[in-house]
Amino acid sequence: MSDFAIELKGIDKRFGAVHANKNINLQVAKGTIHGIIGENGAGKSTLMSILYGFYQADSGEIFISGQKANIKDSKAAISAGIGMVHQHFMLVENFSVLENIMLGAEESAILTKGITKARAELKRLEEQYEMEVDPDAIIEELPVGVQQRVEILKAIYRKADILILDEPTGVLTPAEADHLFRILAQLKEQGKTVILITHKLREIMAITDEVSVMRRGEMVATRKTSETSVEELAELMVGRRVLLHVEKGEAKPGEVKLSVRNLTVRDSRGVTMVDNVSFDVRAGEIVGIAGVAGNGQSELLEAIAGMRSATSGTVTLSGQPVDVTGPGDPADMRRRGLAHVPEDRHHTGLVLKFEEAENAMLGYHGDRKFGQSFLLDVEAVRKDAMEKIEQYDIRPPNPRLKTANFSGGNQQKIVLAREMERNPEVLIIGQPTRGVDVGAIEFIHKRIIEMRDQGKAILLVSVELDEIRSLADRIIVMFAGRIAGERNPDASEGELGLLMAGVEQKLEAAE
Amino acid sequence: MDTNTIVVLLQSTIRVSVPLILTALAGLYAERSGVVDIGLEGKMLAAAFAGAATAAVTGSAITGIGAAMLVSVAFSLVHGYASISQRGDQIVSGTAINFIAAGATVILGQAWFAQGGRTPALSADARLSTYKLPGADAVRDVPVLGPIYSDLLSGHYLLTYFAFAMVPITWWVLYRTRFGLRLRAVGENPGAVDTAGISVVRMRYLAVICGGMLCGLAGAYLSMALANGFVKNMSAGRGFIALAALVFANWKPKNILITCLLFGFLDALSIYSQNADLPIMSSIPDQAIQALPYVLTVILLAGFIGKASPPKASGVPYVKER
Amino acid sequence: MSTPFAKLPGWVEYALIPLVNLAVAFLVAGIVVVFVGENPLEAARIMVTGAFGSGEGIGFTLYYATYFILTGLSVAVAFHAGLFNIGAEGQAYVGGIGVAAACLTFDHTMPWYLVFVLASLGSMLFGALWALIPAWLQAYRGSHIVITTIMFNYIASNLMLYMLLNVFKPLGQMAAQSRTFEEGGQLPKLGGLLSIFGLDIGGAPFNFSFLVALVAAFVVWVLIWRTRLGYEMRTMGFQPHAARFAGMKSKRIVIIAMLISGALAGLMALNPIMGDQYRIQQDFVTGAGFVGIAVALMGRSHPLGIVLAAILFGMLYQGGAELSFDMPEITRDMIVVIQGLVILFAGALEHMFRPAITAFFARAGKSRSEAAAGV
Amino acid sequence: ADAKPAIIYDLGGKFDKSFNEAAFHGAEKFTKETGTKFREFEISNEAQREQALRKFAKDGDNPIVTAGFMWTEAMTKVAAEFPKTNFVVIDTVVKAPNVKSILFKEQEGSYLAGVMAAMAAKSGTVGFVGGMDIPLIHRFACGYAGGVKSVKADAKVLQAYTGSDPSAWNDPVKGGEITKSQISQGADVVYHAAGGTGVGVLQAAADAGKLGIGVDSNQNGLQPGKVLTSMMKRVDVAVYDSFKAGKDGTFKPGIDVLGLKEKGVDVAMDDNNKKLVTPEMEAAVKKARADIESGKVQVHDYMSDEKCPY
Ligand SMILES: Nc1ncnc2c1ncn2[C@@H]1O[C@H](COP(=O)(O)OP(=O)(O)OP(=O)(O)O)[C@@H](O)[C@H]1O
Ligand SMILES: Nc1ncnc2c1ncn2[C@@H]1O[C@H](COP(=O)(O)OP(=O)(O)OP(=O)(O)O)[C@@H](O)[C@H]1O
Ligand SMILES: [Mg+2]
Ligand SMILES: [Mg+2]
Repeated sequence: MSDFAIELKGIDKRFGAVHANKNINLQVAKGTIHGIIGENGAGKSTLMSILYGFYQADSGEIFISGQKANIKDSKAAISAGIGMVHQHFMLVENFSVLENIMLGAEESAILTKGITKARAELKRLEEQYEMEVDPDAIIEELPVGVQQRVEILKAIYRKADILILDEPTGVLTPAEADHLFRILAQLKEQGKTVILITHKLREIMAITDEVSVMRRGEMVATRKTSETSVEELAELMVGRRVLLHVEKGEAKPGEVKLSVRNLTVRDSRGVTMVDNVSFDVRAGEIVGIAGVAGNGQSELLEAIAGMRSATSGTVTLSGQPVDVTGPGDPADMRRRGLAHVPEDRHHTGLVLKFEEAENAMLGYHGDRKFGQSFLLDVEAVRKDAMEKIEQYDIRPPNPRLKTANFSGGNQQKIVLAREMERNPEVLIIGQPTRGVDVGAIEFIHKRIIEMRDQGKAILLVSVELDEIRSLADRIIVMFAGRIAGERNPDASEGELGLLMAGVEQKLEAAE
Repeated sequence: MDTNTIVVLLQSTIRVSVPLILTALAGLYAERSGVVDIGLEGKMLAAAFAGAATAAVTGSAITGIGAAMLVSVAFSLVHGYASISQRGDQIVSGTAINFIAAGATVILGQAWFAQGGRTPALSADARLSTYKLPGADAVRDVPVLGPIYSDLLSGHYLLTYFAFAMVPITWWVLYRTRFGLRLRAVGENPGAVDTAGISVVRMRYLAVICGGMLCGLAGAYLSMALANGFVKNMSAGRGFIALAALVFANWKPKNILITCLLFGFLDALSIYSQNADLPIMSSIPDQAIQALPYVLTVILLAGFIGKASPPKASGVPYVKER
Repeated sequence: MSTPFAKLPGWVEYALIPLVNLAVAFLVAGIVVVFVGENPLEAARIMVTGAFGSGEGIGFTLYYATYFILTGLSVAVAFHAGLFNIGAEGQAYVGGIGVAAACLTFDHTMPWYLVFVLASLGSMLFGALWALIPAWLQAYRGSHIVITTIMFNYIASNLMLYMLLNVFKPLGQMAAQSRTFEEGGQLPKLGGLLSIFGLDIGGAPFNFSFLVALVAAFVVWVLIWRTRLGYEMRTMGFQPHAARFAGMKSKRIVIIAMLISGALAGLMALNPIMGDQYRIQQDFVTGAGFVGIAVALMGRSHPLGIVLAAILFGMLYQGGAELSFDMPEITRDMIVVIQGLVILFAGALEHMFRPAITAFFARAGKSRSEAAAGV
Repeated sequence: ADAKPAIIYDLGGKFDKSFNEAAFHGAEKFTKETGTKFREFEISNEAQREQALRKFAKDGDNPIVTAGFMWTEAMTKVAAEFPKTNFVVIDTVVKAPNVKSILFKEQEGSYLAGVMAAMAAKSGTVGFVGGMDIPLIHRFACGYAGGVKSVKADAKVLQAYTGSDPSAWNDPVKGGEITKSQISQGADVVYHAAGGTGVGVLQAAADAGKLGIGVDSNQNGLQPGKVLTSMMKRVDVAVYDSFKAGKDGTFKPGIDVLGLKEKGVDVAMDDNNKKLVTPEMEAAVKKARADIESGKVQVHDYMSDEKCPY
């Protein structure tokens, strides 16, 4: 028997012209947590997907527990004891939790028997790992954090000995992430092997035994976690030193630019998502909204941006009242000087099939500079896009390239460039750096601070507590649609975490 | 309208809704797996031809049904190959099948039987026969329930009973079996199915084959039960109506039954009212009466059902590596 | 490994691959031709010369192409906005009312070019109207447009039969059609255009509406890629949520896109009614609305592609007719089969040969670069 | 002379179970008897009418026969372009020195069918199934109604049409449903003028133990013993005669109106329906025929005023 749960030898994979994995060798010791880090597009997901049988390597060998394995599809991987939680969840959204868990592991041709068994087994697993989920809940109605739990349960349910998690904490709150890490530790105790892909070096330091670094399709190094440092890893990842702290001066808040009063938003099912929320954002300050994903932040941003109608409440923009209870008009909000960086660039902020230049004017396509009549001046559009590309160092610098062909970080820069360069009075930003690599994060953070210093009012929503703490001048914590509290950025992580978990609120209510 | 009229209308409703039910269910299997099928019309037509041609030659209804299903499945496999294996456009593939079936049935029919694309009239053995429910004659005179049992429920083709039985069976397959679970999943998120260790391609092929078989039965029913032989283009748009019924039913088996019966009833009603010289009806142009089912469908679409929510992945080829 | 992501030279992508696909379609059709006992090569020759070998042939080919350009554009415009308009057939049919009304009213008092303007506007108006209800239902009631447009096709055929019998048909006439228009209701033939190339149009009904179709193609190109409206339509088509984000009024766009789509389909009525028959007849659309779907898809919803695909289908219609003149065994049903095969191989199975062709070019590219390195 | 006869079918196609098919049979018979081959073409859209006529005329085919009332304009135009070619047009009138027009009095044959239907129908109700709701088909329906009412003034004639698009001529299933519906409303005999749809009409009538009446050609054999008669419209004879005249050089332009007297229309009597035709029925038909031929009874032509007085 080998000491290695997994050994990859000479894995090579091309996607057409893209060489995603170049002759990769990797050894993962049994019963350890092995981290994999790398910039966007380094090939981490591809490598793991090959291990999981989702993609086929062009060449190379896979050994599992010392045995050469022929993993021709995910079925083979599952029976070899591998489970994977994908970066983009592989769940059937209109299925119940139970159905998702059972899919592919149904036991028999008729479901009835399997359902009873799965329900019992699920309950056992939930108790063992303290992962509560309602087995009959429909996936699309669950917050992402819970969806991820389902993914993990799915893998464990299939008796995975080796669990791969691809950027699992991107969608989690610190508390949820902690919980996840406790589960991982527990799995490790049971002798299972975990491979963890993440962009967050602190997580690597906190939980892994070993860490491998990928860069541009190559495996550049593997280190024992105890023998390396955040700085070394960061350098290995990008090949240069990066700033992990945002330099910023004192905020000089001016007049109130955005004022929200008693805002209440219900979703299509009638569930109250934002509950009587009031706050102000002043010129020259960044107000951060922290909170576990799904506590109403998204709905709050959308209501302010005019994309969703509020049930009641008022919003005042630069002193002018806005009708937020009507059908909503994002175009009108833009005209009034509000810019919006939406949380989800793939579905909302960008049209992936458009050329870059076309996305660079999305929402502002009515501007006179893009054409005087109903006709668009394509030259002007491209020229404008090119200017933004240069300012934001968007790569590759080609305004005619399909947006889908830019990496996630560059796509995000396209959105930011568009919204920031309009020089808005008020900027609302959702998840500015989700899934973006370290280099790009640094750039984006700098730009946000610059905007503040130019006297813009900025409302920032992020599930990254670190990000909020380093950028915001004031932090509002949301829980269950309400404002759970407001703190200064120097509040401790623990204190904010309690607020995000709704603990404070319960205490207050008890008083 | 007296009971008799109502029974007559409902009988007609049952007869004409059978091919719609079978075809809409065929579409259900395919679309629930993520494969849009606008080739239903062509498959039904090809099956009607194959069934009648085989039955005419062999004199056996069972062989005819077998041939109808075989041909329809063959077309399904072409559609599957184009849209599953080759990831082609599913609408285009379906359109192609409709064209090919419309042309090929006539050419082959002419080549084999030299009756202008028609098949010879089927003998009694080669046709599907009707089946009387036990005791149908005995209870006919019982008021109300008697006619309902012996005239409405009894005396249909076995295929009719089968079509109606297929609705709960399909429901059961879809929601109570492993195959159904996977089928629904693959139409919603093929990635989830793939990573669960199930072959997306295999599931989709199975689904289109199921659809092909049902469509084959629908075709056989047209040419071997309702008519006694094949006439060119005899499907006469029923595949499209079935498709409408499928959407109208929001891809749900129970709704398909209701929708197809409704469409069938409107059809029966329009026929009935043309004949019956009802005082108001006679002043309405025939064309308005003919258009009634379609108009009503539109009105229903407008008023009662909200957004149709098709399977999320339907129409989208599963591509892992672009 | 799949390689379609690799870049191929433009001429391979846009010329070679479609041609290979077409060739295979004809190859399979050839097998069917052998099956009925004719020589496929001879059949192919007759077909191509029938369609392009004479002025008259070209005239007919382009006459049919006119139908398909307009219905193809109609389908494509809706498609860009994310709408599948299966109703071009019915919209074109109802569009005929506009043409007929203009011609019947003014044909003896106005010259053709004035009547033409009214007829065009009329056809677009009626086509658009017929698209309006499904559009409105989609936008405001969420009714699935594929289904409503299918229904509207059936309703249109009933409506039109009623109109033909009770409004347009002169008393005592057998056929369900209007009277023949006077000179003012007749578009000029484009024989002159072909005679520039020394071709004689003969009796082909190739007429002014072909130019209308070409202009429409250009206008659609401008609309889709050079106007704000087109930009908004494409945003809607690709990502409705992004359109909402960008402040676009989706209901308005659905309605406008469908109105334009219906208007283009309606405009098609010019070709048979004012360009050829000089009267409105039953079922003059003859399936062009459905062929338009195939044309739009084959033409990648791009006007240029649509024009080319429409000419291809025009060739099938005209060449096919010539074929059945000369080879009686090859009936019009055979032509339907051949069309089906073309749609299948050039449309649905378009990717079938791509990997092989890509691999070929990859290998060729490599050996060339190796050869270069060797030097 | 070397006759090169040609025939062009209408949109319904050569095998439409109606006049096109009858025309084809006439041409076939001609070839069988004379050994002279003929050319043929099925148009698939309006633009092909002129195209086909011109093509055949240019190729020297003579005479050229077309079937269907839609040929008027194309024939008028092309006949003028080819004055040396002889044309025959069936079911419509084109006045030109080289065109012969052949019309049928479908109402007269239908009248006889109506007489028989009324006598066979014990219930006093009969049915009529038309393909598309167009004037020509009403001519059949109206003559039929006239015949029925002449026997039983209070008889009920149910009328229905299949549809409005071309599939109306090829929908035996719907034909069958209409027939069943009429039978359920009391019809004992159902007459169809619906092309391929009629196959379903005759079958549904037979299945229900009732009687059908065929149209255009002799359809008595489709459901032997269950088809009361067929209203024959001798398009086949017209085509045969035209081809023959072309071959013999006896072509004469002008208008032929073929009614009962000219044997252009008739009701079919053969072994298949022998048992169904009672002596009284036979006598009634004979009398009606005599009355019509003598002009004593004028069967109303729906096309004359688009009204049916019966
Ligand atoms: N399905 C695919 N088809 C084609 N190319 C792909 C595909 N998936 C990934 N690639 C290519 O492979 C490269 C590696 O992608 P991969 O997703 O493995 O990166 P990653 O390291 O996981 O990045 P991230 O941190 O953003 O998740 C990408 O840059 C891309 O070019
Ligand atoms: N399926 C694919 N096919 C082709 N190219 C792809 C594919 N997926 C990604 N790419 C390419 O990979 C590069 C990076 O993509 P990738 O998905 O790894 O970005 P990312 O940073 O992980 O984005 P995100 O954070 O949004 O997941 C892009 O240049 C893109 O062209
Ligand atoms: Mg990624
Ligand atoms: Mg990744």
